Amino acid sequence: MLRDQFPGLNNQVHGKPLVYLDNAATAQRPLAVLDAVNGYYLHHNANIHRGVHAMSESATELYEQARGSLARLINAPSPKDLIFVRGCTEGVNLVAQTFVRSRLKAGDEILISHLEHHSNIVPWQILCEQTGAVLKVIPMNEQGELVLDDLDRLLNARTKFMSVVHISNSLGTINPVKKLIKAAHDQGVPILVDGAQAAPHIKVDVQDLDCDFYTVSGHKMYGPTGSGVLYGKAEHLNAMPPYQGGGEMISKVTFESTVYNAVPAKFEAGTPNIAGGIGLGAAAEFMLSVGLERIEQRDHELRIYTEQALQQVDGLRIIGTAAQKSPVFSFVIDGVHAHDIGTIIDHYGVAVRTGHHCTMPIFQFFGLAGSCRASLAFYNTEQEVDVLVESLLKAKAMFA
Amino acid sequence: MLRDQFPGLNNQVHGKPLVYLDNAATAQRPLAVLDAVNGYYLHHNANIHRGVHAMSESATELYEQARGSLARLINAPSPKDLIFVRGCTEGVNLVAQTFVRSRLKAGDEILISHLEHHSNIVPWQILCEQTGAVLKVIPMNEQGELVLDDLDRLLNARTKFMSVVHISNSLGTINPVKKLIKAAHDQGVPILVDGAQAAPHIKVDVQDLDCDFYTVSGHKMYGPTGSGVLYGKAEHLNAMPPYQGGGEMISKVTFESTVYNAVPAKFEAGTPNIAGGIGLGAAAEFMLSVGLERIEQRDHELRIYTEQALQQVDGLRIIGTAAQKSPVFSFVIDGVHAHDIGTIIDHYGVAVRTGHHCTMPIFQFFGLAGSCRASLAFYNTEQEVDVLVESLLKAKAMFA
Amino acid sequence: MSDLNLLYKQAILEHNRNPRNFGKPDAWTHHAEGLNAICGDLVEVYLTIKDGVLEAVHFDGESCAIATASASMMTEVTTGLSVAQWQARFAQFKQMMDKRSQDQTFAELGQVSTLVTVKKFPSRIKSATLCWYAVDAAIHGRPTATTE
Amino acid sequence: MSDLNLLYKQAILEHNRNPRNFGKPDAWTHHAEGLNAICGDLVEVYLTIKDGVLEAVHFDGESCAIATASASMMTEVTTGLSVAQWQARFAQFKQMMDKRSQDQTFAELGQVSTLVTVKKFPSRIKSATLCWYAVDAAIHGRPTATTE
Ligand SMILES: Cc1ncc(COP(=O)(O)O)c(C=O)c1O
Ligand SMILES: Cc1ncc(COP(=O)(O)O)c(C=O)c1O
Repeated sequence: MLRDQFPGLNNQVHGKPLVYLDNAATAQRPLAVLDAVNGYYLHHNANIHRGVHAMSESATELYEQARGSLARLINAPSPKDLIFVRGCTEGVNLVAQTFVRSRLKAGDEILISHLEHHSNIVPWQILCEQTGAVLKVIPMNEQGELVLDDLDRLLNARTKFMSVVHISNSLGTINPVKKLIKAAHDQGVPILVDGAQAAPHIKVDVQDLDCDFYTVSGHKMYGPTGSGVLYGKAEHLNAMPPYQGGGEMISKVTFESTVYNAVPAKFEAGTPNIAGGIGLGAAAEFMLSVGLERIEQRDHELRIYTEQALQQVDGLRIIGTAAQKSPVFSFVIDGVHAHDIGTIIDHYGVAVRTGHHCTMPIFQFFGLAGSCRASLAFYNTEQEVDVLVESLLKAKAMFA
Repeated sequence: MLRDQFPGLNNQVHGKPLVYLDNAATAQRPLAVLDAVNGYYLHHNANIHRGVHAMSESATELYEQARGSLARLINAPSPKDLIFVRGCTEGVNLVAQTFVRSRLKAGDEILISHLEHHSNIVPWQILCEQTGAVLKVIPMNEQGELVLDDLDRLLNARTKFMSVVHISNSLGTINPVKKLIKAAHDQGVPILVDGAQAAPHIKVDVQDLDCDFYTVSGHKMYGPTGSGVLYGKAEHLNAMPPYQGGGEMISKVTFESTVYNAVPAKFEAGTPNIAGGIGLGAAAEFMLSVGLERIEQRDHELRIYTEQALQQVDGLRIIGTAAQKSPVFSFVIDGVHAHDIGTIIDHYGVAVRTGHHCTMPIFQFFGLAGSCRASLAFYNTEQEVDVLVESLLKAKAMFA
Repeated sequence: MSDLNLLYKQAILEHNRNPRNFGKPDAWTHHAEGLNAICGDLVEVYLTIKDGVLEAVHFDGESCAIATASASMMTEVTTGLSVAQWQARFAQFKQMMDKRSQDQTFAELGQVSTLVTVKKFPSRIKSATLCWYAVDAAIHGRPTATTE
Repeated sequence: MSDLNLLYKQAILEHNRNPRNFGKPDAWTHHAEGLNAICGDLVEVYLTIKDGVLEAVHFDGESCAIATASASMMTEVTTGLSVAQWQARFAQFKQMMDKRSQDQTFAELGQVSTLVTVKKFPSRIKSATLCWYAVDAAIHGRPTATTE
């Protein structure tokens, strides 16, 4: 069974079987990923790129194969279009500082959406502070869907860049990114898509989307922590200055001047997270072998089941009811604060997240300080959803 | 035996037992480190900081304990003075962009040394390009030691920052950093020390050194890839703006303005390399349990032995003959290019590095394109050094 | 689930249901907000300090039962104290809630002492301490306190 | 060590010992350097192109036996070719050295074909191809070629 591939799911918490519903924060990893990480440390433990000895060669090969696996997963034209990063946060910061910064003057605009994770807000705020540019926001409605009526006005001659989340980590909303990308391009505006929550759940095809940049976090797509990938169109990557300076990203250094290496090395200064990259490649291969259709199908089943199951809890209100939605459920319960719910159901083995989920503006919109969030992955089961519901009923009873 | 703790050393290469002498590129990791990484993935697989559930709590605790272990290893006043980074390269870039950049105007100077790794050159070149500042270099002599005669002139009123390597990765030279730090401070100049090669080999005490910043790479000190630590004096860290923007580094976000979190969170945007940080903590604990005195003693024995053993190879010239030296041996052999040596001895199981070792200016000084480098760690043996020497004799014979 | 009952004792549930000195008063001299980013707790405190005495201590905001009960108990124990006395109580409270300390309580803290059991739930300690840090911020003229 | 002997064949060792067309000529029309950052190989090529013909091809630099022998062989095979012919040889050479291709050789490449065995040593392929990329850079007026 697929679930057996994930040893982390076998844990007990407070003497109860773990019910892991915090997948949007970080996923569990399959054995294939752990084996790849350990395989590197045990049998190919060497630095990459710069070695002539056998282990350095095989480590380099594994690392570059991993890049290839990720390119296949998101259908990038070439593995060279992928830069290994620590995660989505670094991906966004890299694009902000190396691609966007030099294009901005005071008064220019950057367009994001109300559904963004802090990782796709703060780097732009920092950039605005550095350049005098202005941050604009596509609004959202009570369902947690973007309102595109004003898009024509928001995307204007001052707009120099756009960055939107593919799937909201807080509400599960699946944004119409293809449409947004087209709208941006119609105005000549390049666009980054934050795929942190999309890559683990749906088929991503960067060529079909035609986005300029796409970024994913390894730890959310069943890969190691500290791994991730930024895809960029080759024309952009070739033209961009480097992000960090250091070894591996240069081809010649003198104290007077330095010649940078070709893409993607130009953006991978220093020794990378080699084990992380190799593990992430294994995660991509794992997902391809499970099949994205199967993952999407299972997500759909779990979403429907959970939506109905949660209705058994009186006074529970789901925040985020978009028509297109991933199996992520943010909710509040009358009379019981999210934080208390989290603590109580943890005692029944149920792991959920509470708070603002790094999306404070979403909760400001709803007039809430935060929510309880149950986020599912394809390895979750209907039985686990039942345990969630039971534990919520117990939390309610405690506060009755 | 200590050596048994390092499973990577048991490999065979081309049918020969591995002789791993590429430790300056990356070290082997002890079982304790692999166990810590796997332990996280198997039993504490959750995101940190933001969770109320049990696994998130224990993951957070392990991560913060690791920070504590590293603080103990380098004797930092508080774990809060340590920022987790990907490695030394990121550490230097972070300091350049957040601490130094805003202090520079055109014509100001940054002082480094001729012994620097590209990671401690290129970030400063990029910064000079961004600000119009000028890079100055402490020269070195034929032994590969820094020449400090002109230090008074080099450290002047225009000098706004200094950054020097503690131990050279190419030549093994141990720099008199305490003296350099004092000289910098006498001029009111803050100073960063690149400890990539020092942390794995010698006792580092940042309080005794009194440096402003100190950075280490996890993968070189027997820890996981993609891990590392930047130490900074609290007064600096508190005053510096953040590096990357994202989750976890903020305490409040609205679209209008954002309040940053306290140090060290302010500098750790996004989901960090959790497994890497925990593994690095285990590496620090491992080193403390072996004992730095024992490591230093073993280094010394191996250095003396290797120095003598290499004299058996006619025409071999050691590059870098500093009085204070780590067991790192860069050498060239008459009539055999380093790259060919590397390939040939690899066939006898011996892993060394060839080329410029990310220190092109050092080899420009010596009029060489590169060298062969054997870099030892405390777990290497005299027998392994003998295999190196035999294999070098065979390489010579092949080209005779 | 006896552990849970230790956390959600009757006293805490009762204060949570009927928080004392809750709501924004008409006037105050000092104000600060306390934020716990981890869980979305928000506590606002409003002080009336006259001649160095905390004549009134009110709070509101949206927070969990622990934070609400703690704030409610805190207002009861600290109203009428001099600023210096308040500092002394705060020191005692911090000592009591320190993870590394023994389960020591202080008579001066009155019912606040019942919060000592929160230490069994490390992730909830910050909920309990939030309002105290907010008052400290207000007294010192800082607009915001965040729990570290 | 038969593998090693495949790499360091007599032909290669001989060209390494006595490289042809080695040394900076007095005059040239095109020049570029080839850098292999991985191993510190540096090859400089000097071309004299007249009326679209490579009348002279020289090289120097400090490089390993594979890079030196490859450059030496390359100068022998390419001197006298038209630029168009050179491009065709370069294409064949790239095909021959492509890791993914079969061990196919081309008669037109003459002794250069003996380099096909370098493919058994993936980390050394770049040594063998360096000089060809440098000539390509020189022809196109680029100062530097780096092997990817
Ligand atoms: C002296 C020195 N500084 C900096 C670095 C860069 O370290 P990393 O590649 O881990 O970022 C290295 C490693 O090669 C080094 O040896
Ligand atoms: C939608 C979204 N974007 C960005 C991020 C940031 O990813 P990371 O923390 O891996 O850098 C996250 C993760 O929390 C996310 O859910």
